[in-house]
Amino acid sequence: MGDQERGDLRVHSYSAELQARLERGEPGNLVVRDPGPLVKNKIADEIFNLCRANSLWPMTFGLACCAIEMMSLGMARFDISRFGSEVFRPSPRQSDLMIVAGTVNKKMASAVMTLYDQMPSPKWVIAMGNCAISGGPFAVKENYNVVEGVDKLIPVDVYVPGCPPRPEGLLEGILKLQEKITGVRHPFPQRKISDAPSY
Amino acid sequence: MHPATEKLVNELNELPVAVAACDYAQRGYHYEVDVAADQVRALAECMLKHDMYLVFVGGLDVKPVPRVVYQFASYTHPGRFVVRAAVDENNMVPTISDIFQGASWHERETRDFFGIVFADHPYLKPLILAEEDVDLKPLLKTEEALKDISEVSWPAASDVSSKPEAKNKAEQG
Amino acid sequence: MAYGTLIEILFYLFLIMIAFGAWQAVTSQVLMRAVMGLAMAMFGVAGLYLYLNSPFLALMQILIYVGAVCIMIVFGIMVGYTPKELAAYAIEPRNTVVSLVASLLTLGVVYLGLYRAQWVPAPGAGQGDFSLSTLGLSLMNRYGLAFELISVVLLIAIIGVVAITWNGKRRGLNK
Amino acid sequence: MISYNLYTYLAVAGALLCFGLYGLMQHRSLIGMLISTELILNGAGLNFMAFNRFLAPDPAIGQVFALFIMGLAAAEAAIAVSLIFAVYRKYHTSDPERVNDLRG
Amino acid sequence: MPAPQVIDFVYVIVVLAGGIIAGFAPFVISDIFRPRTINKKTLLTYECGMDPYGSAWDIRFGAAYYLYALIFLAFDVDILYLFPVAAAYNHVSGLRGVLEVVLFIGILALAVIYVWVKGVFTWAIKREEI
Amino acid sequence: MPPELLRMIITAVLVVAFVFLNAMILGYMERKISAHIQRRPGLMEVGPHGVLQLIVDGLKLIGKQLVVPEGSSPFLFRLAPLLSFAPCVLPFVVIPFSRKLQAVSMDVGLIYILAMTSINVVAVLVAGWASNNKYSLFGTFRSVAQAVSYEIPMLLSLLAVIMMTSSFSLEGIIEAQKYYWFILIQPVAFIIYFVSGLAETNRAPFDLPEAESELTAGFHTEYSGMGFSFFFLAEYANMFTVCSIATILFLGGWKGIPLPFYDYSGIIWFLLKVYGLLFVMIWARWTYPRVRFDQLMTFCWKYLIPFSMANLLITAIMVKII
Amino acid sequence: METAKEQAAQYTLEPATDIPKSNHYYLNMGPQHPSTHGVLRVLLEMDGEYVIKAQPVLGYGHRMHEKMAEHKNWMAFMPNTGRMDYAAALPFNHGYAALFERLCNIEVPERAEYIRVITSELNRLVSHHLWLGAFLLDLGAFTPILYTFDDREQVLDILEDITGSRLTYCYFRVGGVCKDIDDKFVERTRAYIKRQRERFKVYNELVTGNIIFLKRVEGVGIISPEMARRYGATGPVVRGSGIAYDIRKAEPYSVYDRFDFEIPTGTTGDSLDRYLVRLEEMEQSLRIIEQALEQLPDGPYLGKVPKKLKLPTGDANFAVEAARGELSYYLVSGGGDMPYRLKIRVPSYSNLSLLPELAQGMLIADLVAAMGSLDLVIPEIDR
Amino acid sequence: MNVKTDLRAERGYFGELWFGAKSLLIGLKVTLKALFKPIVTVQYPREECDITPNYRGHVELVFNPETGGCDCIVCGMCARACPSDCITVKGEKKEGEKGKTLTLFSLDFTKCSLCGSCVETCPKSALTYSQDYNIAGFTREEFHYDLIERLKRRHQQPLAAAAGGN
Ligand code: SF4
Ligand code: SF4
Ligand code: SF4
Repeated sequence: MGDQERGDLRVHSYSAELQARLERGEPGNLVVRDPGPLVKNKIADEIFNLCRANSLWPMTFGLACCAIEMMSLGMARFDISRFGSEVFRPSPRQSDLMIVAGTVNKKMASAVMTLYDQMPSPKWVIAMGNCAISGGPFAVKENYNVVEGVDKLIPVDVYVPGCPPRPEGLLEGILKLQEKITGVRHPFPQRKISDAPSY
Repeated sequence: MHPATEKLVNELNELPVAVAACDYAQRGYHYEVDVAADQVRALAECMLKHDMYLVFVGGLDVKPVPRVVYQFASYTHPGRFVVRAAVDENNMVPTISDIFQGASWHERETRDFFGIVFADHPYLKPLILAEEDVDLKPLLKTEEALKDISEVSWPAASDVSSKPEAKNKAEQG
Repeated sequence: MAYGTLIEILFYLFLIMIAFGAWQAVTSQVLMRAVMGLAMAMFGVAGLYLYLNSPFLALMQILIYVGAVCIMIVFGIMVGYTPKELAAYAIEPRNTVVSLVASLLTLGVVYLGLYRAQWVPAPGAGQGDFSLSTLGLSLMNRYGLAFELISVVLLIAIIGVVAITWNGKRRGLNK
Repeated sequence: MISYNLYTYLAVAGALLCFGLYGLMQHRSLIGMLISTELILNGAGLNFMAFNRFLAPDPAIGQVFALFIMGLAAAEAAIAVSLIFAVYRKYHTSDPERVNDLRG
Repeated sequence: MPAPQVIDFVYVIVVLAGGIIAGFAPFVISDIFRPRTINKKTLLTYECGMDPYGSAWDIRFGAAYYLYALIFLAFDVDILYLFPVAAAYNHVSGLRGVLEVVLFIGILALAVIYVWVKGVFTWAIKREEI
Repeated sequence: MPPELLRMIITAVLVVAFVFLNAMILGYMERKISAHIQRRPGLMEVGPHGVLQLIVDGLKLIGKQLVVPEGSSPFLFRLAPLLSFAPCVLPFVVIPFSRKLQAVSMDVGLIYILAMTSINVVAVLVAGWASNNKYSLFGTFRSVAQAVSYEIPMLLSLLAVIMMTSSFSLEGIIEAQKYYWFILIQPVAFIIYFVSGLAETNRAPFDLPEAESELTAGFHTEYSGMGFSFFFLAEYANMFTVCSIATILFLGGWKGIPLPFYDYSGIIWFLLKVYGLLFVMIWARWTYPRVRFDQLMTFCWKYLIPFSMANLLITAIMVKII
Repeated sequence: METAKEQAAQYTLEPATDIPKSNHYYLNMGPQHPSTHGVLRVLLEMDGEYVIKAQPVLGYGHRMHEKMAEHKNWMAFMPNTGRMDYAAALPFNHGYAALFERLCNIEVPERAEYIRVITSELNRLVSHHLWLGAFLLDLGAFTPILYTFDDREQVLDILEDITGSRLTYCYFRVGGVCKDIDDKFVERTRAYIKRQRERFKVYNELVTGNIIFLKRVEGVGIISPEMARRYGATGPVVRGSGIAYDIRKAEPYSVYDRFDFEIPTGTTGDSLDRYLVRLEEMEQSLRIIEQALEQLPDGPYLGKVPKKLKLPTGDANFAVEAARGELSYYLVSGGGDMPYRLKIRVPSYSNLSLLPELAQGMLIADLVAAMGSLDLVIPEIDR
Repeated sequence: MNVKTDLRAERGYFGELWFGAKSLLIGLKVTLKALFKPIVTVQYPREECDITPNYRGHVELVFNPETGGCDCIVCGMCARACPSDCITVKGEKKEGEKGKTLTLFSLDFTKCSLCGSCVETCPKSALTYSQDYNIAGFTREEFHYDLIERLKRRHQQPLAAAAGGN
């Protein structure tokens, strides 16, 4: 940060490096250094993973239309809080999950990467909506601005297609992510609808 | 015709611009105005004086020279003006962002998309595109797709130009 | 008594806190550290007040110094200095020697005085009631005037603060 | 029993005084000086309390004085900080030496 | 002989030690098991996804905050003097106690009135300044 | 090892355990109550009705990377959460949970609690300053200015009660409420105290230091993992402290309908009252918008302080008249 | 006009050259910020809590809609219209479909027009619900957004039933709509209207009368009518400033001239006025829907449209009242079936452009409130 | 029409206090009432809310029970109508049949904008929307559907077919 002088502040720009990466079309190697945890212990890992899977705090990060459906998921009808994920943290430092909900364009791309970088690991990414998956309706021939898939920028764990996906779709995505983290699908026994608690 | 609009049209006729009344049902606006680049400011001031607001400023890439399209309307009475200004030889049009401050962003955007320069704009930096893309000009047409201005206007029959010379001037500009 | 020792150890702890804190406060170039040092020293002094039979004073010390004065000073740092400016405050060596000598001299004089003097406790010293209500009573009776006076002093302080800091119409946007 | 000895406290108070003096001379910034002054005042308060505890019969005197010293210290800090603020606003620096330069 | 109330405070110290240990232990555990991936910009301070302009330490805030804090400082000390008085209030003779407290609070109130009248409490939108 | 020392250590363990437990209960309460206010079930899936959620969250935070941003002051940055958490366990030492459930009985118990809670401000200050983040610094400034301003009405309203009891000892104050709760004769003081308590603990509608819509996350914007969770633990512990002072001073502490094991069963009443107040705090948080900073200050200086002063004066006079 | 020019220059922030005054600093608000509703970035020059200058930086949601319009069959652009303003997609659909109807002289069956009005107004309600919740979220109240979303879901259920999607509708077609409404729809809508009227009471109790809310919005972000005109603001923003300008009345399109509804206006043009105007607008929308349901004629829902629509050369404009103000599509056609140029004038664009002037000297909290009251949808602005 | 303005009244020092306190209490009342109202949540994996039959999931071929296949005549209209080019249709001429037979119908759902053009333009109404509203996967290729394959699968599993088609 120190090398940034006041004199040449740029209002908005994306870096040449990003441009190169976009042209290569690969998620660039963002990891600078990863010494791994001091102690690697399988049991501890399992316990932590179980906890992580059940306490995914998403970052408030809406980009376009899909963000509204992401908000809907937090609202009373769908209520993501049942899985302990209602704690939408505005700061990447405190969030575990980045839901890329909407279109990422070139200008936004560097911010997406910065935010992803700023999240402390372990961290996960859900690409929500067709735009985030592949550019969606904007992945056309004359496209000059939309990044065709956020997985070109950052590693994506779960894809939720739709334009926009229904909130259930995103919820399914979160369950899938839990599955990915713990290796088991939704570790708590599924109740039948009939014995769901009646309020 | 609303009296306020009438007054405005009269005043516009004083300027060297071409005002043509149009069929609202077909076009969705009431007047079409052709103007040369150097008259844009006078026109805008006239609009400001007559309580019009700026709907938008946009570009239009046509042969022989690109046009800048302005649209004005009024809060109080029906009267929508579409103004087409041809850029001058330097691809420039004077800014009206000091008259209608809302024009500032529209002009910057037009600069982004078409590369049309608005003279005297205080801050003509890219608005929508990033700074690297300053030369992208995405909405410029390719050579094949570029059409002549007459190919994208209504057939001349509906034009009731009040001042032929002004029209010519606008064409040349 | 078993915690006699413990209490003694604690006393040393307080002494160390004072020493370390005060040392930090006067030598640290990072003013933020200096304030932290001050806070630490204040804690230590508060601890000593405890040993001097006055828990009230100890708590006041924390409330006033840690809870108010130190915070105030941090605010002062934030308004007055930026790290870049702070970096400019290099302590010149000559200066250090001089002040070290001067303060050590003072220390010597003070200690000399301390050990020369014969402190005779007045009869009944240290036996009195150190409770809060005694303090309050004397504050109201014997030192009533001082009590009112201190409030006037503080009133003047407030007025002074406002008069110095507050420039009437301009607010926040001072250019 | 070092904790029950008048001299301990007097020594600590004296040390605080010296620390304060040293700091006053060392610190080039108004804030640093303020910090040092607080140390000195604290030493004084401690002295009062110690004398009171070990020498004086009336247990209130020392506390009252220590309290007053605290009050005065607080008032002084308030005024000093507001002065710093005022100086800063006027000269856009709080460095006493640079203030001098700017004035000259 | 240490004063009896010191024993109470030994409790406090022990609990404080407990608190520090309890505060430290999770950090230690966390240090052992946490991942330590450093991405390119992980260490950059957060500013809404942008590279920050300059350092936060260059910020100087307007007078408002300091003023509140400064006024508080004097005020707080004032009120703390009331503590022993309140504790002794029952034992003091009626008229004198009332008089002194009323006077004291009256002076305190003067400060509030002064500050109020000065207009410190009104934060206006500063349009006309520009 | 002397038994007294053992007792001390047991006290320490119990207090710390209670602080953690309290944070868990409050966190669960907050999330459940807010959910039901908003007509959704809230935590459901982790454990029956989500009761294990807070444990899971805590463990997750332990397993989370700690980021110390560059350009920050690393030592102070790490110190701040500790500085915030460690002192907040201290008030629990003197709180009389019941007649016999009090670790230490102090003459100056109330002042002690006030002094200990005032340290929290330093922690916030250090946290915000060390992060070198503009939002943090912003939050810090607000937090400190707010905390110090609201301390004045808080102290003044407490003084009104002290004038009546002439005692700073918490048991003494509870004893003085043998026949009636002080809330009945000091309702104004209670309201002022409660409102200032909300502000002191940065609870909505006074949660400006963490105002999400303005400052993202306020002074703990840069804190991840454990650092962040300790600020939360401290916040919840402080909430408990504030409410327990309110309970002791205005609601008769552990006094209630006598139950068997009188000396110990008071804790039931005490906790009921405290958590009742905490419920109100949570309830208010999920009802109101956030006030603006200058309004917050103005409210304090124009309403709370004059009213608490008047209240104190009236109390002072009434105590002597009656 | 010199002063105006100086003013205009002042409202633009140029950090590239401008070294801030010693106690000013720059702060990024956005693109990832809870109160910028997506990807607006506002670059602030601050002095303490005060905003000296605010410069919105756009383009973080730019999706090339105008470019795509030129390279696609005119019909293929329809889904894009719903994605520009996803909060109220149907008015955008409406404008686009009606533009071609105007250009090619296509008759729209009456029933279709009524369906369009009903669904558009429902969509307006959806949008205002979203705004209401988000606005209060900006002000720090969390619960109202859940209530409004709950009500919003009711409308969405109704709309989803006929359009098939919840948000980015692509429901209108040139010449009508793509699916007829049925009795169930009418019934549900009626039930919803009843329910919504009751919910207004809750909003008023919880929000409108709340002293904290009032203090936060009263006198904050005052937009004078003159200022609104200079920037070309439309919609609730100008109506809050006391100008009764509504395209539905000023240039009645579709069948809006057959309904009896009012244009709510404010008096001072502050955030409170804009809030009240929008609340009242919701009520008026309910009225329109009620009347439309009453008058709903029978008939086809999709008119006769030639399979291959040939556009005449020339230009046309169609303005509709979207949820945020005047939306106009200005189409230049060079014949064929692809638009030569489509300029989309989105309301929030102009509404946001007055932010730099509005924000001067504000507290940052007020800025958040004022921005919330403008009701911004960023991808709409960026297009 | 002017919106009501009684909220702006000048209330004075005590009036403000009274008004404010009242309004705050009213606010508390509203939320307290809500606290005791039933919840409105559909607890998704456990319960499922009824998706309208008109829901637009991704595009799906219609199963024709008479032919046991689909009605597609490989005219390519849908592929042409699609604004995002997500449909690829291929067919081949088979002996003894008039028209072409469908050999490939692939849909890149990740580009689809659910506009409905394909469904509406299909002359044989061979396309419809599925009801899959809750899909998620680990790769983006999972959403490049081979619709013929899906049709076959659905056909083989009548239960799933009943859920998928309508
Ligand atoms: S996938 Fe569709 S709904 Fe989601 S952001 Fe992209 S266009 Fe909008
Ligand atoms: S719905 Fe639209 S975008 Fe999707 S496949 Fe069909 S035509 Fe293409
Ligand atoms: S339009 Fe219908 S019939 Fe033609 S290829 Fe597509 S699915 Fe087959």
